[in-house]
Amino acid sequence: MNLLEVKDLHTNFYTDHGVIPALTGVSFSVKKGEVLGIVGESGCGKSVTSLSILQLLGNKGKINSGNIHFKGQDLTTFSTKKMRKVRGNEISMIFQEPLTSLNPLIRVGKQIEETVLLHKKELSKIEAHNHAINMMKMVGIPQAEEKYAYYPHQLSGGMRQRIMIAIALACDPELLIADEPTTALDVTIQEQILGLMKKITRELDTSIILITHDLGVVAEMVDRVVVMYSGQVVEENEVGKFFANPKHPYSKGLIRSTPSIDQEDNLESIKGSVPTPANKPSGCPFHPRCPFAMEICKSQAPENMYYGEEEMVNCWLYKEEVKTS
Amino acid sequence: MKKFIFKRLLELIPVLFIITFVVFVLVYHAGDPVSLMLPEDASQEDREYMRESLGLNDPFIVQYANFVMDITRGNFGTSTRYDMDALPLVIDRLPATFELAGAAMLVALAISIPLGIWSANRRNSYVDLFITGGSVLGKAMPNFWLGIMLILLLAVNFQAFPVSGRGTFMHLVLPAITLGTSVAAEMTRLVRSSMLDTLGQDYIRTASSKGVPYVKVVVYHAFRNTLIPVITITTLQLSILVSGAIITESVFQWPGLGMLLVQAVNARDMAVVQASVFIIAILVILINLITDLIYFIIDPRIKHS
Amino acid sequence: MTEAVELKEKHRTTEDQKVLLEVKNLKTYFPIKSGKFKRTTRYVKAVDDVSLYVKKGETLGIVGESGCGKSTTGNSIIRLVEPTSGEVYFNGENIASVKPKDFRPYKKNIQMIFQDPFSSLNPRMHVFDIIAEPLVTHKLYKGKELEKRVVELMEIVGLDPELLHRYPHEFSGGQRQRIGIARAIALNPELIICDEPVSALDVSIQAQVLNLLKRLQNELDLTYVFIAHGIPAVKYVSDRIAVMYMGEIVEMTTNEKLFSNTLHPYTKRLISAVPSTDPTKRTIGDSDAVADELNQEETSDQGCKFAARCPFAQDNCLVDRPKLREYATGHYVKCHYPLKH
Amino acid sequence: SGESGEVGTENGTENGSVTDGNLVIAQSADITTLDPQDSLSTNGERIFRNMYNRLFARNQDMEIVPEIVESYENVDEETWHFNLVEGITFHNGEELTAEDVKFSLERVMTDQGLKEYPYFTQLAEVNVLDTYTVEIVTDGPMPTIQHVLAKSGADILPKEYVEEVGMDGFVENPIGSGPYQFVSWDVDSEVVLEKFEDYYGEPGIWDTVTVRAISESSTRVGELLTGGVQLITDVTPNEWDRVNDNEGTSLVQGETTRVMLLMNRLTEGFATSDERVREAIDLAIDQQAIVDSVLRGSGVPVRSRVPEGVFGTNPDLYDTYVHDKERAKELLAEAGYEDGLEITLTAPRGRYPLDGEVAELIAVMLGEVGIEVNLELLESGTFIDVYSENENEELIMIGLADGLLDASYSLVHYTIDRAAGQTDYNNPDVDQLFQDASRNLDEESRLEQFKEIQQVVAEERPHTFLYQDKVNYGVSDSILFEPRLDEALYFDHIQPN
Amino acid sequence: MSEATSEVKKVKTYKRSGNVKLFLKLLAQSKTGMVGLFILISVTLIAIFADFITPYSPTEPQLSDILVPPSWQEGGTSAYLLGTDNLGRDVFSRLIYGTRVSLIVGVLSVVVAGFIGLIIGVVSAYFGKWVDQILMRIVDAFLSIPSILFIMVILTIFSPSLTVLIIVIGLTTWVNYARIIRGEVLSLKEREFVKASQTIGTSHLTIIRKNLIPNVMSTFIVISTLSVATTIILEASLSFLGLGIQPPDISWGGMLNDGRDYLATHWWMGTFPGIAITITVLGIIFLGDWLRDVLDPRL
Ligand SMILES: Nc1ncnc2c1ncn2[C@@H]1O[C@H](COP(=O)(O)OP(=O)(O)OP(=O)(O)O)[C@@H](O)[C@H]1O
Ligand SMILES: Nc1ncnc2c1ncn2[C@@H]1O[C@H](COP(=O)(O)OP(=O)(O)OP(=O)(O)O)[C@@H](O)[C@H]1O
Ligand SMILES: [Mg+2]
Ligand SMILES: [Mg+2]
Repeated sequence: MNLLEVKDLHTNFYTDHGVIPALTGVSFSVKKGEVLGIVGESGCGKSVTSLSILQLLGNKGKINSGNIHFKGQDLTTFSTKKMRKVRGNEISMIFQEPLTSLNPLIRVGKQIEETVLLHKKELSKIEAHNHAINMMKMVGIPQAEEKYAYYPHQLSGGMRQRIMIAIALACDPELLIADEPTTALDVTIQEQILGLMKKITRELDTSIILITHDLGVVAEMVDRVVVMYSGQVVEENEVGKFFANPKHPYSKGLIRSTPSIDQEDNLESIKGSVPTPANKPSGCPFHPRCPFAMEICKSQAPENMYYGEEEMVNCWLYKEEVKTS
Repeated sequence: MKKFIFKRLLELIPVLFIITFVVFVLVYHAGDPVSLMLPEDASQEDREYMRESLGLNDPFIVQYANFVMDITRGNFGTSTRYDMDALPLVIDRLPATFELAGAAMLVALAISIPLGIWSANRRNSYVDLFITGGSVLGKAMPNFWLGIMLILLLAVNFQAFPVSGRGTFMHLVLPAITLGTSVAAEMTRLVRSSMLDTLGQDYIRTASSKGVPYVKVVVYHAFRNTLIPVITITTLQLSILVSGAIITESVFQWPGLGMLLVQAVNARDMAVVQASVFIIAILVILINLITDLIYFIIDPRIKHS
Repeated sequence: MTEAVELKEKHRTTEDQKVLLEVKNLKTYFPIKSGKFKRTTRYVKAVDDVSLYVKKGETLGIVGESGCGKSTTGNSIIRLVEPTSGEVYFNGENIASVKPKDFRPYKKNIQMIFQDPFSSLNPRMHVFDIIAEPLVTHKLYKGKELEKRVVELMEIVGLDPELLHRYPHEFSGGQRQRIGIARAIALNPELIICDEPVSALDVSIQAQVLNLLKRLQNELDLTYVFIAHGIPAVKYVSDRIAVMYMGEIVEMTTNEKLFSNTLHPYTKRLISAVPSTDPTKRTIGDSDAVADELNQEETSDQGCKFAARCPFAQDNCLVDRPKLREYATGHYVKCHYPLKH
Repeated sequence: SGESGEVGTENGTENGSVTDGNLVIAQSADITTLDPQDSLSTNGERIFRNMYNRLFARNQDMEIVPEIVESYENVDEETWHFNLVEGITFHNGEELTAEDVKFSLERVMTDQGLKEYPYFTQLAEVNVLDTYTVEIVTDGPMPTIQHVLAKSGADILPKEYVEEVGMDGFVENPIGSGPYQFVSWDVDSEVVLEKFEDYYGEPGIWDTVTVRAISESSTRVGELLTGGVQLITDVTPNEWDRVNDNEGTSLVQGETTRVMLLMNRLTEGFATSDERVREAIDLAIDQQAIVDSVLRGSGVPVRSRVPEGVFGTNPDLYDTYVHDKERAKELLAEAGYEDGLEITLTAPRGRYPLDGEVAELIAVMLGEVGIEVNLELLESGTFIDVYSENENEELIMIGLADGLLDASYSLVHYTIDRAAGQTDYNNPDVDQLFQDASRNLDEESRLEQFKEIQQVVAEERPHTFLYQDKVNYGVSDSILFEPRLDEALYFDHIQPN
Repeated sequence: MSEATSEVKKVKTYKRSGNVKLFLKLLAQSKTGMVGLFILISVTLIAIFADFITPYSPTEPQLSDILVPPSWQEGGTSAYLLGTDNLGRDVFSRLIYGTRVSLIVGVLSVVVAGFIGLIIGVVSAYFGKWVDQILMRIVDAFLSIPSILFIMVILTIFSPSLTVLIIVIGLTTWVNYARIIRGEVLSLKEREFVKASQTIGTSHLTIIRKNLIPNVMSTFIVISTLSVATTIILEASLSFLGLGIQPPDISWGGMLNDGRDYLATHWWMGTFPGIAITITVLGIIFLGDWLRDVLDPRL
């Protein structure tokens, strides 16, 4: 059974400048123990997707339709109180900016401990304290006892991100959502953080949604890839197949425009840039940038087309192909 | 920390020097207390004699040099109005002013912090509109107007409080409300915007993602962070507090520094004006210093840098 | 320590390419002022004895982790910050010793492209004014001609000249970076220092800008110093690459040699940390990499700065500071024990 | 300061009928010193009158009566002998003797720094004849000697005590011989006095008297209405109804020696140097209308600076005014200003009751006869600068009081020396009359001389007189209070009701 | 080339609306902003056309009509809508003329203060080092003396005419601008576009003029707007101390102060100017707050 199943999620933001449809039909699922990668460029809705799952959209954002089934239960029907029990406990999250994501005025150890105390009610204060220190050790922070009393600004970026991971994993969540956990870090640190995540989640059998715009990270880390563009999922596939044979023109473009060390030939770029939700093109949102755009793309949005168990593409090019397969 | 305080105190010297100069230039040109000391009928000779005996006929530089020298000895000159040393006169008034300012600050904090937080958390609701509107109103209302109204209504009509003077707790209520309101008005807006700012921070999202209940997010995670900018701006509110105190004290006949100053200015009692301005300036600076020390306490980022 | 490094290659390979820029023993220290009353207690050695050269028409890439001094190097060359010591020869002239106010003419020949397309354009100026600024400052064009030149520049970088009178916020990140590039090439400079010109851009846009830079280099005969922390991008555009670590250049050589014949352990570490885009060649999480960020803090004043993190460090690495030396032709390295292949 | 702290609800509903032997008075400004010889203010006088004794005093009708003088003798034109009442003690228990009188008078005669000094310059010598007899020798005949000796400058200070603690020490903790002794003074706030049990005469009727300073007029009234104080001074006309309509308080109006007037510049070059213009100005102003409207009757139109009750007054010029707009216009035309005239009127604002408003009215009234007025309304301090530096132009409005209650005090303004630079009034006859009067010990002829001066002045108009100011007290029904012309307060004349 | 143009087209359709239109659109979205602008425009119009609106001379006393209550109250007449004051002058007419002076004082003294503060703030931050040190010590000194104190002392030297008041308020309140502008410029100066100008060789003056000042303008406008409100209140407070605009000039503060002795007995004298001040200040603050939102450079 899938641990998490997101179906046709629509999320809007109601701002002073009008309604912003940030997500327009997002569906995917995460299996137990699996690492799911969500890729896409800035503004395509990756973060909103993750925040929607935890319902942390603030008072302006709202899930308009769709369901989020977690272990069979629909999170969108949960009360605030019930949702609080899920957050940090069963589903937890790591954010991109480790500096700003930690409260600057609270000792890092305390911030870990807070989660523990919240969700593991059976633990005493001292036990929670020890648990926090253990978590710090587990994420590879040396002299954890001493560092417990540090404030975030006293730690380096990598260390802070480790603290974030410790907070996220403190209550053995079943699902960890990591929203660009390494974008702000140097490659060498990134390597360690990703390695750490891989190791720990493997040990704990935690599923991960890894959000990134770095295809390299995807290739390194994930089992399955979901590609988002302009608030929707345009392709979903197993990671090997995805890199070997990307279907959607956007996916192809992404891969070809990503420089890599093994790069021999010239980079190809996708023309234009990502549209904002407020001025999303008609039909397929990618059509103005698509080298294969057809007439139909301009007027009619394609449906999700499944050509395998969990292989999906959202593109008119594959209409025939999918039908015949 | 000690070093820090020392440095700040050192920094005071040029500032105080500038202050003495500015104050002195003003006072030097402020004209002559003599005619205010003598009745309308006094003859020119009487005036001239008085002027000479007060040393008002010396050239500017001599007067300034004397002034600075005297100040370093803690001597601000003699009040022409009271014929007493100016400094003790000013210092005697400090307790009353501190009492009023402190009470007003408490009133202001008691009003502004809860209201500011409340309206930030109900952004764009009617509550927010009401509180914001109220704070603007509080700001727009001249201080003396409110004071007189409070006297008319609560002291004269309902006789719930004494009209004026200082003494019991009841005496303090109306002046503190009057002065506190104007400060609270501004501070409510500040707390609100600072709170809004804080609530938009990533770590608030982190706290929520951990499952922390909203109230605790606000109280435990957001509040202290909200305070930091509020403290800065609160010290900038000092000048509102001081000018408010000047007016409020006059309305309520509160025997504090503000009233002394108004009377001194009216009587051209420049020694007292100088001493008051100087003492107020030092107090303002000291309070700023204390604020910085508060940062040390509540903001670890400063402590470790 | 400041002993001059002889960049011998320059003398050997000048047949067709002359050296446009040569930096010798450049040091830029920032005083750390503590408290408010400012006494300088320590220095951040942002650039600590850097020597490099760039030949006309080539691209020198500078890579390194965040904070290693890449930007400061670039800024020191163009005198945005005043270098503490060292020489910078541009076309054979030492421009580091020119008085700040006499430096202006050189600014025509060296330009800069900045990282953040959002903050590098004055939000209160039209595109026209932004691109025209260098031309007006150096009084090169006026009136109609100025407009013609600006339009021309916009076309060169692929912007619709119709957008002349728009404000920066009306553009996307990629377009803004094009505006920045147009401004940089306006004076026909010989050298452009690109400080992470694509780091802030979306992947799909990055490629656009990288390709544009490459095209302009060909068309306008430009020389680039290309600063970036993303190794793939540097590799894509550079002819030669310098690797920086904590204010120093630890390795410098041609593009292929750096990857095929890596000499410095740090370079190796850096390259291996780059995730590959091939899911079949996963490396992350397989090895227990040293906790870099810990040891990084424990650098002493003595010895090799990388020693604490270096898996191959020997005893003397902790004591003797290595010098940059030419290990093989045109391949410079700052290591006592370069990797064997 | 506890007494004043009573909350209105306990005390105020009955409007202070329970005074418990404690009297609270509020005046509009505080005293500035406790040294009676260094103060010329009415506010100070209200305290000193009760703390100290003088050789002479004025009774309720402003007649000069001996205070601590048993008997006195005018030995010759320049020599006076005074026998003191025996058994007077200072608040510290020491006896008041001729030595103290000599000490006090010599101090004020010789110390130029004292504000009262100018009044005592004509005293030449003070000699102690015996413990209770003092001789005063004046410099030439001095008709005003008793007036002077009834001023606060003549308050008797304890010689020994002052010498012991010094003047600074004395001012901090002053000691007199009056019916009330000093308890405390909070600057700008209040002075507290208490009954002096060993007073030589009738003991005081109040246990304590607190004199508060409340500058804000509505606050002062508020205190009265709520019973916080029993007597307030300087009630502005707009507050009268509040005071009168309130149950338990009422308004009491008293006269003052202060006359509001316009000083004319007779200096060459100013339009007001023309007598016809000055007359036109006087005729243009409707003094009665001013008094009736803005002042709501709180004043008396006069044509002299010496009001009734002051020695030397000319009754013909009291409670009278001239007003004739047509004649004023004619005069202006005669003077050559048929096309209008522009003059500057300098006036204070906030120095005297409703001064600004009165000035505005005058400007309008002058405007009606064709004199365009540049009204220069100045804050008190600035105003007095302009006044004392003689920087004003044609007209300056000012209120002048009589500290001596003797016309010589006021009429000196019309002497040539005194007028120089100010009004530049120059009438040798007036000058001579004044000089004669100031050496004249014969009251009757002296009075005539004063009357004559005033008559001339009323016609030649170096000053254009407006009205004699009145002072308005708010009085609680719990006390009986009668105002005095000199605005002083004798606490013992304020009776519990 | 082609790829770029398509990118461009989209941008074009996206933010086509010009600045003015956008401004109006944003204004329409904010109720308080609208209200604020409306109030401010009305008040300004009243100030400009005072001569045409007032039924009576605002300064001429009318002794026969002293302290007439407002028209709807017992004893009031329709001739005097808001009643008359203690000299029989029409409160309504005075209120309208008072608008003029209050606005002039508010606006012009802010102009003076803003000008000084802007220059000092920019120069101090841009040149840094000793220039900054000196200027900031001066700012500290001024900051530690509350401006009302300053003004009180200065006004004992110069009697408070309109011009004097404007200059004095301006000279004592500039610090606030200097401080805020300096902070803004300090961060602005680290922005890359300033560095870009420096690499081009642009002169300091041009950098200040083109890069710094335009970018602090929005902050500047916001503080200025709010300062107008503060100044109007300040003038009222000064009037209370007898240091405001002097008659025969009419300001709301002056009227309010004249009316304060009459609050208990003839409420209309002081209440209407009080209301006028409150409404105007309210409007200005609304507008200022809205400008703060709109002019935020992040937009
Ligand atoms: N609080 C919000 N209010 C209004 N719009 C929002 C808000 N949060 C997100 N959006 C909009 O939703 C869209 C998707 O944003 P999202 O943050 O999910 O992008 P992302 O894919 O995570 O991009 P990035 O890589 O930059 O993090 C964006 O265009 C953004 O404008
Ligand atoms: N103006 C300055 N004052 C003080 N220290 C500075 C200054 N500029 C840079 N530094 C310090 O110098 C070091 C090198 O900075 P620099 O910006 O050159 O690094 P970088 O390699 O460009 O990093 P990044 O990849 O983050 O841009 C850093 O430690 C930085 O903190
Ligand atoms: Mg995101
Ligand atoms: Mg950099």
